[in-house]
Amino acid sequence: MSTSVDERVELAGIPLRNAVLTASGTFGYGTEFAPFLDLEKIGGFVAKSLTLEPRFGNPPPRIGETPAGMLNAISIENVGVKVFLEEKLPALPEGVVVIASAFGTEPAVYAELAARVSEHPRISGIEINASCPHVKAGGIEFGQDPALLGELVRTVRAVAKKPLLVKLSPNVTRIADMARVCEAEGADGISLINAVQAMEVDVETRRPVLSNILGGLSGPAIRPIALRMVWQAAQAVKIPVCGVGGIASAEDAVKFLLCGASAIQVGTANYLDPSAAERIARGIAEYAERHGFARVADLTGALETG
Amino acid sequence: MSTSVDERVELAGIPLRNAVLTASGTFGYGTEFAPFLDLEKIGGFVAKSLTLEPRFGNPPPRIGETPAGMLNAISIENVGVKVFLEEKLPALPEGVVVIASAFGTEPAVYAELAARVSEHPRISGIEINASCPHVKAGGIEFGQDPALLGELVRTVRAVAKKPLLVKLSPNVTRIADMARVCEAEGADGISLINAVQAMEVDVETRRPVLSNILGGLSGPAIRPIALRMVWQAAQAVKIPVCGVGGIASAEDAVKFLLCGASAIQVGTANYLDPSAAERIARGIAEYAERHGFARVADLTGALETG
Amino acid sequence: MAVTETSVPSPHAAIRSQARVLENRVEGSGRILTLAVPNWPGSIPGQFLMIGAGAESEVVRHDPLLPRPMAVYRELGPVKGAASGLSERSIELLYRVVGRGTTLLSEAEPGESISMVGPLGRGFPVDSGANASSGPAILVGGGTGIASLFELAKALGETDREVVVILGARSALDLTGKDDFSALGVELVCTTEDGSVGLAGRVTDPLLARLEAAQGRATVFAVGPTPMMKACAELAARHGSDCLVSLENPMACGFGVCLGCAAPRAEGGFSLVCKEGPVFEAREIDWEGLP
Amino acid sequence: MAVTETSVPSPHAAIRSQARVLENRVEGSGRILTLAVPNWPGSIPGQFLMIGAGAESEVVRHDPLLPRPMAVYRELGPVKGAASGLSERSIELLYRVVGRGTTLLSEAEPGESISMVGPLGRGFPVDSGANASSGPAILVGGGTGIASLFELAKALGETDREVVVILGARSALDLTGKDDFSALGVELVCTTEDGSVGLAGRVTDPLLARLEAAQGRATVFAVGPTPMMKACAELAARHGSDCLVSLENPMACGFGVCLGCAAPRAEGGFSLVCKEGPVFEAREIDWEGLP
Ligand SMILES: Cc1cc2nc3c(=O)[nH]c(=O)nc-3n(C[C@H](O)[C@H](O)[C@H](O)COP(=O)(O)OP(=O)(O)OC[C@H]3O[C@@H](n4cnc5c(N)ncnc54)[C@H](O)[C@@H]3O)c2cc1C
Ligand SMILES: Cc1cc2nc3c(=O)[nH]c(=O)nc-3n(C[C@H](O)[C@H](O)[C@H](O)COP(=O)(O)OP(=O)(O)OC[C@H]3O[C@@H](n4cnc5c(N)ncnc54)[C@H](O)[C@@H]3O)c2cc1C
Ligand SMILES: Cc1cc2nc3c(=O)[nH]c(=O)nc-3n(C[C@H](O)[C@H](O)[C@H](O)COP(=O)(O)O)c2cc1C
Ligand SMILES: Cc1cc2nc3c(=O)[nH]c(=O)nc-3n(C[C@H](O)[C@H](O)[C@H](O)COP(=O)(O)O)c2cc1C
Ligand code: FES
Ligand code: FES
Repeated sequence: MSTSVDERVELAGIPLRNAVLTASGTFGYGTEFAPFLDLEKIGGFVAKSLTLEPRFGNPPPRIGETPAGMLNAISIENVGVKVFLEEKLPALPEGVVVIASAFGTEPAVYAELAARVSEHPRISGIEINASCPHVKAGGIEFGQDPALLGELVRTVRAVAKKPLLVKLSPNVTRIADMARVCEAEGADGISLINAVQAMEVDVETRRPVLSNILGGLSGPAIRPIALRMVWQAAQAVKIPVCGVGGIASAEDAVKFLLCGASAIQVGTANYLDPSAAERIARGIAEYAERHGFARVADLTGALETG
Repeated sequence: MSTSVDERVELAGIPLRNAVLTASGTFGYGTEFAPFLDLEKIGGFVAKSLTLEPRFGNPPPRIGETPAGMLNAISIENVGVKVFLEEKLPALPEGVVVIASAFGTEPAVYAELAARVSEHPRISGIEINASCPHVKAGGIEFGQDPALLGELVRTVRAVAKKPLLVKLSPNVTRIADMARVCEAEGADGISLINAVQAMEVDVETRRPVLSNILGGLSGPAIRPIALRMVWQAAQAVKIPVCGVGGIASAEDAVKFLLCGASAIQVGTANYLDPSAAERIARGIAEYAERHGFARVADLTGALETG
Repeated sequence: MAVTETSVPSPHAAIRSQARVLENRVEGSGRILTLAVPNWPGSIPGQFLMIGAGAESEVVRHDPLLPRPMAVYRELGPVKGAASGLSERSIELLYRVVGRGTTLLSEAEPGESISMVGPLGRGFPVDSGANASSGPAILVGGGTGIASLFELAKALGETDREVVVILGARSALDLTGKDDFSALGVELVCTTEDGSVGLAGRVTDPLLARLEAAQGRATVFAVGPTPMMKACAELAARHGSDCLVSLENPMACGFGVCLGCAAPRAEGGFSLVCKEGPVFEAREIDWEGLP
Repeated sequence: MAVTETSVPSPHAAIRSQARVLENRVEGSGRILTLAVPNWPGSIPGQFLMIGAGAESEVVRHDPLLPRPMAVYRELGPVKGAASGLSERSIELLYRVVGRGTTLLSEAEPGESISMVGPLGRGFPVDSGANASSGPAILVGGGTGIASLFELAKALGETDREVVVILGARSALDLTGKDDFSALGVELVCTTEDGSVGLAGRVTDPLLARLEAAQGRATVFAVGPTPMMKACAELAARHGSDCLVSLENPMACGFGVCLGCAAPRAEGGFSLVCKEGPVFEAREIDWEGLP
């Protein structure tokens, strides 16, 4: 079913075909999904987080299953920025919107990554993955400390020549504070949430399920937490918000838009149904039509709380 | 099936028949469960959080359902400390271990509650529900700020004549810091986690599901988050830890014991199966026997991470 | 308290049980689920169950998580040839598929088992209202609210009291259960908004006529969508008759411990629908405060 | 890369599909699930599917959440009388109930549909190993590993190459699929630890004899529990023969995007079992580093 709804939205200055992006680390480098959906029928995708050099992740086991969720500790295994720019990007169809995700242990490293990907014409935007432990600051994640996060955003902002999104960690006391810091330091938008720190144990072996002991919880289980944080962040800042966390259906996606998100990202659901993102994009338009919205963009913040 | 396992455990100086308590707000005042389980076959229960005066909660809707979880915003509706001591406690069979839960907007209020329940012979311990917004401190929860939490624990500790447990909020950046504060200020133990702040939306009405907009997420969905926090807290302090969050089976409970909990609390699962707590207690003993543990207490911290 | 102790037969203690599905048939736009419940103690008209969202599997699945409240539609008595030893009794639920849980319930097949807790709540007082025993009992059911009225109609039908049952729906297809009521022998009036059966219009039309005739001596038992119950309550009040309603609030536990089902009271504060209700005197309720 | 491009027939692009359950039968201690898959492109021996944890309901349930990896056991060809229009092909999965997902799979009934993605991974090179074409092919299967070997045995059986299949299990009951292999006409040797059928002992006993006879010209294809594959690999190496294995790691996506299925490589780093495998040359793997 096709609708007369205007599906286009803008996120942090990036014009998108529709409101559905896919989340970093869950969509590979895009081409892997070609057999399952039309990459030009989704808004775009955030590529796997990049480091300066190619990087291998944690030893197995890296994943586990929990009620309505999954646990992972991959640790940013990636091909490195060079291979990404020279091999992965060119392999994508022209019309695909690509947002690069940067990950590093120092603000300077993030900045170098941002500078390098900024140069590439195929990159529409940069998303900072702030869930990396800051080595100098004794391992606390950038995204967990307003001062560290501020320094990171400021440093990257200075060199990034493309729209800059900051991906927030949910493992904080007040998400609104983190959103405000990003806005103050010039981020063009924020994406939230990253996976929730969690743990699972195998009672038969009496060992943690993950070799890393701790991992990130994702999937439908965390959706109500993500929705709450998106709501709180959207109330706190004027820059656009991209909603991420447990989205598996068009209705799920609409909830984030209503709570103030300008666009959303589909993550774990890509594993359950590799065509999920396209299905969700279609469903959002159908919802908008059914509820008399001429533009999907009008759904943003349309929650009634009176 | 009965086992030869010694099921007795001690929590914060409170001797328990077995490691299974039920969580505040999910077990009423105890007698409601008499038709479904033998109150003397579980370790005991934490009663609904008390305020000095009887109190009504939020207008409906107060609850909602999410993937593998439920959302609630009851807001501590309770009969008040007087009715609790004079009517609810006497209605319980002699052998039942009762832990009172205190809730207030000022440390002084918590202290008065603690002092009053301390007097009663039927009260085995006191659990501070630290998830109350501190009015003077502009609404941030006691459990979300180490300084506020420290002041609260110190104030209550001074007057509480019964073992003191502090129930921690999961909505914090570093749960270990909160655990350390409790230990430093003389708490006999900590219980965690309380519900995770979350939100759900009805896409047909475009309104939040809860009249309060925000609520607490509980049930299996949050279990991996609770398990992680119990693990981190148990690593950080020497005082006993009581594990709470999404426990619905004996295996779930064992995971918390292995991660360092001395006892556990069953919450939302009481709604899904009002005899859950008794079933879980039996299952823990069977697990211990199957795995060659003579005492359930030996399961505490028995996780292998090497 | 919703209804004075004396007027309600003291309820049986609730049990937790694994019910066996005997039948799960479509009737009109609704469904009727027949269960065999081990050790079922029986119920009072108006009581309900908390039933699992779908049949049990060997695998415990937590999505959807909560059980669903459902009225006991009919008590069918002992099951012949029940599994040796335990005494099974059969009951029926009348339901409509409106969401995930009821969809899963509709997929439950004969032989499968479903977990349930009940009977729960306070039922209808069979002789309620000041001059109840004398005045007529007017039962008004809308949609699946019909389910809460069958056993009440049956019980009242066995008294020497004047009883009329008014069932309303959008269309004939939505009058699931109608034939069971006809079989009771009590006077039955049906209304449909499209006139496909009975009177064209709403339940309030025949109700008005009956109330006028009763001259303030009637007792109205109204169960259905909130707007319908509210309208019936106002009509009854205007004609000096009592009105009892049964509220539908979301529930997690069903027996008074989660405090999730609170309904606002006219004089302020809240009542627990699962424990103090679901039956209330209409005037006890703050209708504006209901979701 | 696990296996040199040239040696593997280029795989068909994976599809996402709703498979229809034709049969789900018990065989010994295992089960065989027969599916009709719309537009199934066919698979290469050793490829697998990601299949939903149980049949679909109208209600999407997220517990359990992840699909399960399952080898394509047999390709049965076009389904007669398939639903109009679409071309359905039938495949079989051979599985054992070990947890929540496989328990739900075992509850799937004929007529129900299950979501699946496949064919996935790189299959077995039918002419692998330096002197493969000349030397004997020794297929060794343990437990459900048997499932990955049937189509390989069939394909090799059609070449003029010497083929022997060695299937091992605890007991006769655990040799699910044995009769299908017998029907292939290739040489079949069975071993059971309790001696209830075939040789009493382990697969390594007959394997040793064959390796000695082959004088370094054999290719071993071993699929089963990790310790078994490791033992076969060591034995093959000691006798100068190649050994291919198929690894079982937990998977979330099955097509190379979650990076959850990484297996440690002998020369350091990791390979993705779902994409670069599941078939690997034994010597590529860091066996100590496997979970
Ligand atoms: C005391 C009582 C008796 C009832 N008796 C009947 C009956 O006999 N027949 C019948 O068809 N229905 C009855 N209902 C309504 C029935 O409980 C809902 O239709 C059912 O819960 C919907 O579940 P769902 O998963 O299909 O809908 P969803 O919308 O998917 O449910 C989502 C959540 O909302 C809750 N919910 C949704 N609608 C209602 C509602 N109307 N009332 C209470 N909770 C709701 C569900 O329980 C669940 O927790 C009764 C309700 C109550 C409180
Ligand atoms: C490429 C490949 C092919 C396979 N082929 C077959 C086959 O043909 N027949 C068969 O019976 N089994 C096969 N397996 C193993 C099968 O995937 C597991 O038995 C199954 O996932 C267990 O799921 P469960 O929910 O019953 O177990 P649970 O223990 O409840 O599963 C929990 C989680 O662990 C994962 N898991 C558990 N055991 C395994 C395992 N051995 N391998 C991978 N993931 C696992 C599950 O997928 C799930 O995510 C194969 C595995 C792989 C990787
Ligand atoms: C296996 C896996 C790998 C991930 N890798 C990354 C990553 O590299 N960078 C990042 O910013 N987020 C990463 N994420 C987090 C997701 O992008 C997303 O924020 C999170 O999973 C919540 O969304 P979901 O519930 O829809 O999956 C990863 C998630 C998963 C499950
Ligand atoms: C309906 C409801 C009411 C609750 N009320 C209280 C309360 O009064 N005091 C308290 O400390 N915790 C309260 N809780 C939190 C639980 O005690 C428990 O910490 C939380 O639900 C997580 O455990 P669970 O997932 O097993 O339910 C409540 C939880 C629910 C679902
Ligand atoms: S449903 Fe739990 S108190 Fe009424
Ligand atoms: S299973 Fe996802 S990368 Fe292999």
